[in-house]
Amino acid sequence: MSFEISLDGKVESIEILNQNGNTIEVLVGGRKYNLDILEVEEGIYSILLEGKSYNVELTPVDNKKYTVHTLYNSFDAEIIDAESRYMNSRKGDIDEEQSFISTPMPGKVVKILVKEGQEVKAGETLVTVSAMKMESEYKVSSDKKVKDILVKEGENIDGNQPLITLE
Amino acid sequence: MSFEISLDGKVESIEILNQNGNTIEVLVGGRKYNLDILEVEEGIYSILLEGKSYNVELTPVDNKKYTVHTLYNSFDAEIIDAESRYMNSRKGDIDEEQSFISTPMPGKVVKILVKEGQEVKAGETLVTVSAMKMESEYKVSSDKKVKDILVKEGENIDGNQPLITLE
Amino acid sequence: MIKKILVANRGEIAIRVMRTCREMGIESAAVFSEADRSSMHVRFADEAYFIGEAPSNESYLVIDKIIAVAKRCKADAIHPGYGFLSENADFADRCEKEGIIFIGPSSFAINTMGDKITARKNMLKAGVPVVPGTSEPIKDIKEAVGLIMDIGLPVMVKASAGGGGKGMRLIKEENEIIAGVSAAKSEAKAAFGNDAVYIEKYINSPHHIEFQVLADKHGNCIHLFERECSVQRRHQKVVEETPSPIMTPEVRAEMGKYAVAAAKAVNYASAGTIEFIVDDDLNYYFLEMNTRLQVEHPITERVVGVDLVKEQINIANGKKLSLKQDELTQNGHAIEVRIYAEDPDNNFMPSPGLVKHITEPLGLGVRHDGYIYEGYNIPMYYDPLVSKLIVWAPTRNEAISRMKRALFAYKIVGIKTTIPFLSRIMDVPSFRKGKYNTHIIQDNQKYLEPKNTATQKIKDVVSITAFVDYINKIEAAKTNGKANAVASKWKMCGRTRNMNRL
Amino acid sequence: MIKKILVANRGEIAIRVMRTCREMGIESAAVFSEADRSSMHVRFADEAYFIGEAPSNESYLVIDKIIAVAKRCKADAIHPGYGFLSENADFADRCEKEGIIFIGPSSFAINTMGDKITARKNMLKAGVPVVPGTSEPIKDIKEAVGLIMDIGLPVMVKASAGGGGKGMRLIKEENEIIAGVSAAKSEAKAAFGNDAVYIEKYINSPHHIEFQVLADKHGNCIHLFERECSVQRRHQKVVEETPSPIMTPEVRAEMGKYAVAAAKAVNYASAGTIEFIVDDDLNYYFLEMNTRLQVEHPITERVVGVDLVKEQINIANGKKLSLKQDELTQNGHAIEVRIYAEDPDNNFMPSPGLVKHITEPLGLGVRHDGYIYEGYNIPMYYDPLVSKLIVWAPTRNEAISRMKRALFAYKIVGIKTTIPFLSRIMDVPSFRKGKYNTHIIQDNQKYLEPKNTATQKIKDVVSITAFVDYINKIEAAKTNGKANAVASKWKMCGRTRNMNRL
Repeated sequence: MSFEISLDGKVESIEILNQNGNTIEVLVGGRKYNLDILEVEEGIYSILLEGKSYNVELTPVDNKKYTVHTLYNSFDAEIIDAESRYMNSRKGDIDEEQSFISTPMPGKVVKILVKEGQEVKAGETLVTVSAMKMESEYKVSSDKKVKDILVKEGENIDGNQPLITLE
Repeated sequence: MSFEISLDGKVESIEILNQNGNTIEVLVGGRKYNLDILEVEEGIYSILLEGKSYNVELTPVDNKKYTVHTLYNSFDAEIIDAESRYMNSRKGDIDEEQSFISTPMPGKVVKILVKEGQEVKAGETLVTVSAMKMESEYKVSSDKKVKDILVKEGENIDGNQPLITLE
Repeated sequence: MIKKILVANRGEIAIRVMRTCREMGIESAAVFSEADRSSMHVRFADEAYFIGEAPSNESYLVIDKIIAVAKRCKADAIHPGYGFLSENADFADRCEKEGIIFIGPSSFAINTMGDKITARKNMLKAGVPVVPGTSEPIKDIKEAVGLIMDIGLPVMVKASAGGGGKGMRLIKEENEIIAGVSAAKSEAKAAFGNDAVYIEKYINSPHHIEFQVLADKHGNCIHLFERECSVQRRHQKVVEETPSPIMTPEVRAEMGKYAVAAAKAVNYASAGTIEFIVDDDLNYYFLEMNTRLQVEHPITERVVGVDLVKEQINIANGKKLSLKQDELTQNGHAIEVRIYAEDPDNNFMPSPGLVKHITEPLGLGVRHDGYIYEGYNIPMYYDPLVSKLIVWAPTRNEAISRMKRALFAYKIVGIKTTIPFLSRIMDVPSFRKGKYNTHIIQDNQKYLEPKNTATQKIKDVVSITAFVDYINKIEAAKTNGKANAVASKWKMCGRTRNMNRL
Repeated sequence: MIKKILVANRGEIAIRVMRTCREMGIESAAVFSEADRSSMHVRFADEAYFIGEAPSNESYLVIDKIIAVAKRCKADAIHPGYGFLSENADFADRCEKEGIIFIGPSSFAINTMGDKITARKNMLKAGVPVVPGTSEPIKDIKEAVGLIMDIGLPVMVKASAGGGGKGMRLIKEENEIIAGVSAAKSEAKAAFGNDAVYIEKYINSPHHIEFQVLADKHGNCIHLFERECSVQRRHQKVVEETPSPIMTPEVRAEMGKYAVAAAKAVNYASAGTIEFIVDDDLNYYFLEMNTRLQVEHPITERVVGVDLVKEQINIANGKKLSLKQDELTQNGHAIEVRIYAEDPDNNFMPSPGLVKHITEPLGLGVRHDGYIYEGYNIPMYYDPLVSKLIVWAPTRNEAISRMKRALFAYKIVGIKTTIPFLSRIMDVPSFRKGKYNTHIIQDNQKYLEPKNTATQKIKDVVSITAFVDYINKIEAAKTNGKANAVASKWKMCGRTRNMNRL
C-alpha cells in the first residue's frame, strides 16, 4: 500500500523500508532516514536520529489526522491513503465550502441569532458560545442559507459538533 | 451471587444493595454505608462518606487480590466468590505449604545453591537474586525436596515467577 | 483558634490554601459543584460537600449554600481564595453574623475599596497619591468638558463600580469628550447597573506595580515589597515578577509607606494588595486595592520567605504580626507565569477538555501550583487558569533562563495551553532588558506570534512519527479488532524489550 | 568556554545536571544502556548515545565507551554526576589526556582523598582534626594490640581502601582485638583486593555532619556551611537537613575553616564535601572527603541560594569563584528525603517495575528532583533512588510540617517506595526535637514500623473500594470480553457524567 503524508498542507510520499525493533528505515519525499523511535507514553514519542534526541507529541484529531507538537513548533499532519485519495477526488472543491458551524472546544450555546431557512450574509454572526467565562461569536464565511439548527440556547455542546447546517 | 471479602485475613460478607451513578449503598459485615465512589485515575478511587474525603489506591495482585493503600495504612484484600470457596474447600491445608520459591520483584538469578532431587532443610538458602545493586537470599520454610529448577544462573526473572518447585 | 477551614473555592487556589492548612494542622473542607466531583481539591481536602449545579451562580457564588456547609461541617472559618466570593462584602458580613471567621478584611474595607470613587476620596484624605482627576461622579456631561480640560488631555473615563476594562473610555481630543463620557456612562449602566463615572488623567506607557501588605487586628501593618505586573493581555496579568526591574530603593520605600497608609486608612486586617500605576519617570499613583489574596502572591512568598496564607490565618486568629518591617528583605528574583487552557495560536480560544498527559517541571528554583492531573477533564464553566509556574534565582537573568528551562520541560498533552506563548514572552527583547510597560504584548506581536522555525529534518521527523503512530494503530486494529485496547506495536515492542532486558 | 557537556550518568542526577546546562545555554548529551532507552534522561537531553548492555560494568562504568561518545559528539566536557565514574581518578586522567574537561577535581585530589590512610596523613599535616588512631597500615596483627590499647577502647578497624561499611570491625574488649583485626583484613582483601587496615577511636553516639566546599583553579576556596546527615539506615543516608540542629555558630565557623583547609591541602578545584564525625559534645573529626557532587546537595542550594552545578561548570571553565565567604549566609531551614523503590514493610526489598501513576507534591517551599514518569519501567540494574524531595521553610518546625504535607501529597502507584517510612521518620520524637545521632533508625524501630491505626470505618471503605473495582472488572469483562480494554464502569460513569455536565 502506498501512502502520502500532508504536513501543514505539503504532501509527500512516505514509506517504511525496514524495521528492526525500535529502529526503522524510512523514505519521506525521497529523503532516507534511519532512526530509533519509541512511544514512551501514549502519544509521546522519543526519537533518536544521528545522535539528536527529539520528543514528539501527537494529539489525534481523527484516525488519519494529528496535531503534532515538537519543542518549538506545531504541525497539522494527515495521512493520505488510497481511500483518502478516492474521497478527495470525489469531493473536488466541495469541502472548501462551509457546510456547518461548529466550535473547536466544548462549551454552552448562549444565543442563536438566526432561524431555519434564513438567508445570511458573509461575516454575519449565527451563534455565540461560552466556555471558561469567555463568549465567542461564530460567523458564516460566505453568503448562505441556514438549513437546520441542531442545538438550543443553553445547551452544552462538544468540540467540533455541528451546531447549524448551511446550504 | 454472594461475596465475601478478606481484609488482612479477616473475612466478612459484602453486598452492594443499591447503585445510582457514583452513589452506592453497601453492606459490609452487617454494617450499612451510603457512599459516593469515583475512580478518578486508573486504580485510584475518591470516596466521600459522611462528608469525609478518602483516597484509596488499589494495586491488583491478581484478579481477586489487591494491595490497598490509604493515606496512613496498607491492606491486603481478597474477594471471595463461590469459586474461591470451592477451591479453598478442596485445597484444605495444602496452600499453606510452600510449593515453589519465587521473589516479590523482578531481578537476576545470581546463584542456585541446590540441584534437582536434592533434599533441603528448613531455612536453607536455595537461590540468591540481585536487584538494584542488592542481593537477597531465598530460603525454604520447611524440610523439602527440590523438584524442578526452572531458571538458570544469570537469567532475568519477573516478580512472583516460580524459580524452583518443591515437593 | 481555628481548627477547621472551609475553602470556598476550587482549582489551584483551593489546593494552595489546603496545603497550608495541612502544614498548620488545621482540617480543610472542600465544596464542589456538579462539574467538580473529580476535581483535585475534592481529593485533597479532609472533607468535601456538594453545593449545586456547575454554573458558579448556582454553586460557588451562592452565599446560603456555602454558609450551610460551614455550619454542617462545623468549620470555624472560611477562606474565600480569589475570585468568587472573595471580595463580596455581603458574604463577609454574613460570616460575621453566623459566627464564622471570614479569612479576609472587614466588609467596611471591602466596600470602601470596592467603589472606585469612595476609594479615591479615602486615599486623598490619607495623603496617598492618586491619579489626577475627579473625586465626585460626573453628573452633567457638559460640566465634564471643563473638568477634563483642567486635568489636561488625554484622560480616561472610568465607571465607579467598574473593573476588567468595562465602562472605560480613553479621550485624546477635546471634540471626543461628550461622546466618550456618554458612551462610558451607558456602558457602566449596562455592565454594573450604575452609570456613575469619574475622570482620571491618562498615563502614557504605564507600568502596573502593586505592593503586598499584611495587617493584623491590632493596628500593625507592614508591606512585603512590590510585584511588577505590567505584562498584561486584555487587562489580564500574564507574567509577574519581583523585584520590579524599574524600581529604585528610594521609590520602593516611599511606595511601601503609602501602601501601608492606604491599608490603615480602611482599618485593613488581612493580606491585601495596593495597585499603583507608575509612569516611566517613576511617578506613581494609587489605582485600587485588591482586598484578597492575589493570584501572583507566590513570587512575594519566594523572595520575602513568608507563607501569606499562613499569615492570613494567623491574623484571622487574632494573632499579632510576627514579621517586622525592618527585618524583611527581598532575596533574589522571582517570576510567575500563568498557564491557561487557551489556544495561543488561535486568538486564545478557551480549551477545556481531557488532560491526557502531564510532565511537570521539577528541580532547583521551581515552584509549581496547579490542580490538574492525568485523566482530568477540565470543565468549561470556570476560569481557564490551570497552573502557575514560579521560579526563583539569585538574579533576574538567571530567573528568566530558569523559567525558559521550566517551560521547556512542562508538557500538557490533550488540551491547548499558553505555555508556548509564555516561552516567547521570555524572549521579547524589552522583557529581557526589563524595560517594558503594559503595552508590551500589543507592541511585540512580531515576537509573540508562532513562528515555524523547523528545519526539513524536523518536519520529516514529525511526518515519520505521525505515520508510525498511524501504522501502529492500523496493525493493532487488524490483529485485535479493537484499536483502543492495544498499546501501539512500537510501544509494546519497546516495553517488551525492556522487560527482556530485565 | 564549554559548549556541550556529556553527562556520564543516568536517573535524577543526569537530569539535574542537564537542567543547569539548559539554563546556561550549554548543550547536553546523554549516554544510555540497553535498559535505559526509555529513561527520562534520554528524552531530556539534546543528544543521546547508546553505550552498551544494561549492567553498569558494560555501559556506564566503561571509560572507553564514554570517551568515544564524547569524541563523537564533540563534547567539551564530561559531568560524571555521583556514583559510577565520579570518583575514578583514571577517568579524570583519561579525560585530561583526551583534551576533554572533567567537571570535578584533579586525579591527584581524587586519589589522595580516596585512600583513607593517605587522606588521614594529609589532614594531620594540614592541621585538620582527625579521629585519634593510626596513620600507617597495620602490618603486624600483634602490634595492633599495643596500638589499640594506647588509643583506648572501643576502636573501629577500617579498610584503607574501604567504603560502605565493608572491611569494618568494632572492637570493644581487649580479647576481641586479634580476631577483629584479622577479620577486617581478610574482608578488606576480599572486597577491595587490598588488606591494608587502620585503627580509629570509636565515637559513641556519633553525628555525621558534612561541609560543602567550592574551590576554583585560582586558589580560592569557600565553604557553604554544613549538612546534617545522621539519619542513616545501614550506613546509607535517608534524610538530610541544614542547618544541623546541634550546630553552634562558633563550631560552624571552626569546622568551615577546617573544611576549606582540607580542600586546599589537596589543591581541590570543584565542588566537594568534607565529612566529619561529631560527638555529643561537638568534638569533631575529619572522616573523609567526597570528591564529587553529593546526592544531598540541594538542601545547601536552597538555604545558601546557589546552583552548585553551575558553580562546578564555571570552575571547570576556569572562572574565578564569584561567591565570597563573608557574603554567604544560611537562610531558613531545608530538609531532603530520599525516595527509594524499596518496600519499607518488607525489609526494604528492592521494588523495580512499572510506574502506573504519579502525583507529584507541589506548592510553596517544595523542590522535587526525580526522573520517573507514568508508564516508566524502573529497571533492576541500578540504584533504587527514584527521587528526592526537598523542602524549605523559615524554621525547622515549619520545614518538618511542610515535608509531612509534601509526603502526604506524593503518590506513586505500581511500585513500593519508602514514602511511608520517611513520613514516619518525621514523627520520631528525637527527630522532631533535633536530638539524634546515627543510631536514630535502629533506636526508634517502634516508631518506624508500620502500624495499622485504621478504624473499622476506614477498613470498610477499603473493602468496599476493592469490591467495587472487582465488580466493575467482572461486569466489564462480561459485556466486553476484554477486561483490560474497558475503563471501569464507575470510571466511565464518572467521566460520562462529567461530559454530560459540559
